[in-house]
Amino acid sequence: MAEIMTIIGIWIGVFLTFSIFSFLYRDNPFYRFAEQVFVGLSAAYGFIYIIYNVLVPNLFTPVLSDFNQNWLLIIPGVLGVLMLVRIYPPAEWISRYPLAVVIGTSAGISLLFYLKSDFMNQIAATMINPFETPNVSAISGGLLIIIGTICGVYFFYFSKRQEGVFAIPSRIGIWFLMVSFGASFGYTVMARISLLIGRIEFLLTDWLHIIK
Amino acid sequence: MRHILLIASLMCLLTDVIHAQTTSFEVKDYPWDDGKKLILEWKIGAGLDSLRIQKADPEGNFITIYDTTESFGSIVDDDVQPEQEAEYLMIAYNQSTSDSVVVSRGMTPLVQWYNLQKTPLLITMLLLSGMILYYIFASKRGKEFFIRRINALDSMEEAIGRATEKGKPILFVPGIGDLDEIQTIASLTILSHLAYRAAQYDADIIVPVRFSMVLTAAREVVKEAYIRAGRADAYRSDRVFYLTDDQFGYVAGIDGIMVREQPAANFFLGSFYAESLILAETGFSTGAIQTSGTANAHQLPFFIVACDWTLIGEELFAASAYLSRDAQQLGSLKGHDFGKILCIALILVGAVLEYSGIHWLSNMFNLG
Amino acid sequence: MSSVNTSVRWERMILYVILFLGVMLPLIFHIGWKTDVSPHVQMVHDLVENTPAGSTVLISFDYEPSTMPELKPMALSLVDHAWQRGHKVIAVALWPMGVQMANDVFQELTALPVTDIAADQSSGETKTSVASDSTKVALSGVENAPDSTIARHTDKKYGIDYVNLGFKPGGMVTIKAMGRSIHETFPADAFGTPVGSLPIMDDIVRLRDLGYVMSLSAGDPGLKQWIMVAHDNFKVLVSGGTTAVSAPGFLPYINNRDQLRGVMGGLKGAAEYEKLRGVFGPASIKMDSQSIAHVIILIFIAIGNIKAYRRRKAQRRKSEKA
Amino acid sequence: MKRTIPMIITFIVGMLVIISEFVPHKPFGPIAGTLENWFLIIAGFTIILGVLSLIRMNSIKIKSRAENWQYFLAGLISFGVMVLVGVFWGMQESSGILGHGEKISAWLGTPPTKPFDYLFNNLFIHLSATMFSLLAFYIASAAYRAFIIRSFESNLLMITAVIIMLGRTSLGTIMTGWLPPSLQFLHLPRIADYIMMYPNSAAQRAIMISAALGVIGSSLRIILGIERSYLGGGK
Repeated sequence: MAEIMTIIGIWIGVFLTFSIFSFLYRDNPFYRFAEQVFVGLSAAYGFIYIIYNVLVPNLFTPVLSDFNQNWLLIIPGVLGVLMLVRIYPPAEWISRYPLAVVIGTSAGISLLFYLKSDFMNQIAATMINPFETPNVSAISGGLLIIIGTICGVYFFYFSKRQEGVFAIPSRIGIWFLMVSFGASFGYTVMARISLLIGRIEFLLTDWLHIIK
Repeated sequence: MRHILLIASLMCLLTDVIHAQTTSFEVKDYPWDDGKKLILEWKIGAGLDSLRIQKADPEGNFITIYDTTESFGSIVDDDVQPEQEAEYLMIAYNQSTSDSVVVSRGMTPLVQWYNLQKTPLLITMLLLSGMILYYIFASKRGKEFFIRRINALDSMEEAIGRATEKGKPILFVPGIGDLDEIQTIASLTILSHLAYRAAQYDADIIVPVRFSMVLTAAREVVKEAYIRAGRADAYRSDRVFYLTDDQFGYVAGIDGIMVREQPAANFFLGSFYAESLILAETGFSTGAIQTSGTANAHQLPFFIVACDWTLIGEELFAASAYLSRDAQQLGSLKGHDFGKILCIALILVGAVLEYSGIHWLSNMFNLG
Repeated sequence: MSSVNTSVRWERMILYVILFLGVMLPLIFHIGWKTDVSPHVQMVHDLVENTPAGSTVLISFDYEPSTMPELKPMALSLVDHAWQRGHKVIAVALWPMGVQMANDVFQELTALPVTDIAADQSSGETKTSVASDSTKVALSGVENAPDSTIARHTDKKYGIDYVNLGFKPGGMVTIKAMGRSIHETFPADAFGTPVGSLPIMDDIVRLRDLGYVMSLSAGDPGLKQWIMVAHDNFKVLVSGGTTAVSAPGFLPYINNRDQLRGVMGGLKGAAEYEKLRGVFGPASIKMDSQSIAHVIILIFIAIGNIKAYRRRKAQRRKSEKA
Repeated sequence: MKRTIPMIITFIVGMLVIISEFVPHKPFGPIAGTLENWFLIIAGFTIILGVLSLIRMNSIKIKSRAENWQYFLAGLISFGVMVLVGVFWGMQESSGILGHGEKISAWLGTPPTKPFDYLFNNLFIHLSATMFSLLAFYIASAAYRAFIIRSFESNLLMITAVIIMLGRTSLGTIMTGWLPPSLQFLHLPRIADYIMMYPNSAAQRAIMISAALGVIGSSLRIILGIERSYLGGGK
């Protein structure tokens, strides 16, 4: 029986694969079916996953097994339940309390982390001496990094009309951005093709057994 | 045999006494830290040439953490637990004669009220926050700040207008980040503005979300916008709905909405990843006016290629100030601009200092 | 902008079909083009190569089935290389499905079915493992299968040489907690065995005790969070692999602060790593399809430009006549 | 009460997180960690809201026999089945309320596969991977449509993309591999690496730095209660 179920599983997989691919042609009943099944399954997956992997180990198990050590966890538990009172519209506003805790935490953490990692560390990483090495490409590269970063940051300067002389660094900044976007695009082509390779591999290997 | 051992140990003891007079080992608390560091200082006495420092692991076994032949010096052990005693053994010995002195020391690292090492971070934070607050209050007092044109934002109103004319809905996707992502919150702020306009024009706005917490916040935002526009009656909570936590399940669902409901204007604003191009291409094929924006740099090319308008990086955060012309937000934006000038100045000064062989500035900013 | 009309749609369909065939055919008929190794992949390789034997290292499986084609070859190479160098491997996941991704890789390298990894645990606890002994025997016989190009490590024992600690949500928050204590963050492994009973975890208290951290990352949370917390806060060497799409975004982190010690980007990165190790593995095979697909896209860009040029010319002529 | 207290909570919580960064002493030091853990638990509960919203949306469509209602029924059934098998027999190594379901697992595959994992492996994975792989086609059609020689800026984007596409596969090696050592800098993979390493890094860094300022400003406004649209209206 197990082998049959495995084979059935592969055929279901193939059917769903082609159903999704059919969207490339146009919207059609197969895609609609696959789409709704996908939404349903993934919502269920997330739900079950959170229960088994977040709520049980992080809340229920510690509180039930050792209450004295973990009684503080009652607070987020209560806040979590308060989140659910939204189901009853007149009490909707109560959910703002847990929301406030969540957003306050996020804001504090984000402020510090972005300040450290994306602001200070990136500035420090740009404080370089391009002439450290005799290598021409490294020197030109180092200069490009400094010029590109400065002009790029200047492009995002909002409170000044970027005209005349002030438009020049902004313009150079755009050039750098465009080169970077082109680079990301070109680079991404690779990744996207590999995804397709993965799908075709499934069809050729598991379904048709053409390749090993 | 026993006699030999006895004599040997007596000799050891004797040499110990001699060397110990000059050999020293001290463990000190690292000042102004979070209790995760201790300073170990040593001095090797005459007749000894090597030193080994051992530290007790949780089971009490001593493990060598440092070996040297320097006669004096100090190291920082940054591998200790706050307020838990750390025990050390210093073994000073002579490589050729095997004479040795063993000193044992213990110390409990103290947790102070201020972490001195984080001072550069604190200064930068206070400076930036201070300037942002200064401009916010200046703006509140009536000082006006200029803000340059952001084309993508000017076109938003037009897009809503078009949707209203055609009698088709507006699709707003607040990204795939949860509420702990500031981009998501920035997106919801823009949603507040768009929903207000949609309510005024009586256009239908659809907001599918990926996370339940975003659902909660998005409903608050849209509802409040409708109330503000005096159209509380027109608010429909089922137009702001949850699809699924799964990235591609969410995308499949939105694709379905785009081809079936045929929204005339699509807004993809927030934190986006691989799905950016799926959304933008599908939206393009339905002929909608598309406005996108994200601070995730590597997704920007796809939005730029496939959408009509794109908010690049910080423009997403500037959007709410730009749209609302709210004095406080404009002030805040001016504060960010101060940060940019600061950044440019620092990079220039830093690069010049590096060129001159002075490294303290870049070291100060290096928190990594 | 109007709805895409029929002729444009047919054009697209032709492009899609050609692309599909262009990717499929090289998978069946290998070509064997060669690859250059980029310095960033070399850095990753050197990190593994130069970490002393006996170190314990962490690999974070921050991806899911959708990005498997790109990231799994990297995972195979990394674990294989680490084991070959005598490292012990701890797997964690910041993505829910990363747990299965890790099991998948261990299973393939040890030639053990996934459920037997649990049964194989040295802890000896009674577990309701659903594996049967017969499958274990049957599958462990396939070691050194002739078609495989990556070594089989049938000697590696769960709990001693490797462990799968499973998934914890929270991303940055979780990593931060691991910086304080891995044991507290992951009280049990993915199979519910208390972490304290696994020998591999004996010397490992927190991130600082690891030789390096690798993240195989398909987005957030992933490599970026590992850099921000594990490196920036806890000074652990961080490296890893990402989908080709996010790789450029990580280059700024490869700087003189050593925030990131090299990165493998996509299939190419994986193929380069295989080349460095002298292995003709899954990534190298797929690189040919990749190259053909690129040629197809480039040809289409050229056709698109020729068409646009003709159209413009025609318009100009029209306006001249008018 | 409805809005002021949440704002005060946000302020206090945000400030505590920031203070705990600089003040390692108790009680501040561990506060950030505690709050971070709380976030997970609150978010965990909230998923119920999402699930209810999904069920409600689909039920409305089915009840009112809206267009395409059959598909929403299929979605609802998929959801229900997956949740039920997950609750009954658990997933992977977690046991459900009926235990591990050894029999049904052995029936479904070798090695034994739980019903939840069976659905995951045979339906979910394929749906997810195929949806993602659509990007291969979309990226090709987007390039075909948009990479047209136009303005200087758009040409920059296109040329860089083409160079990288060539340089990042075996093609670049083949096309320029024959170059003599003196012209090695024109080797396509090298040019690609150079672009990735320098101009690309610079631009990415610029975006990161300025976006970080945006995040810092927004966070600050949120903590200080200036930015509060997420809290909705009311006093």
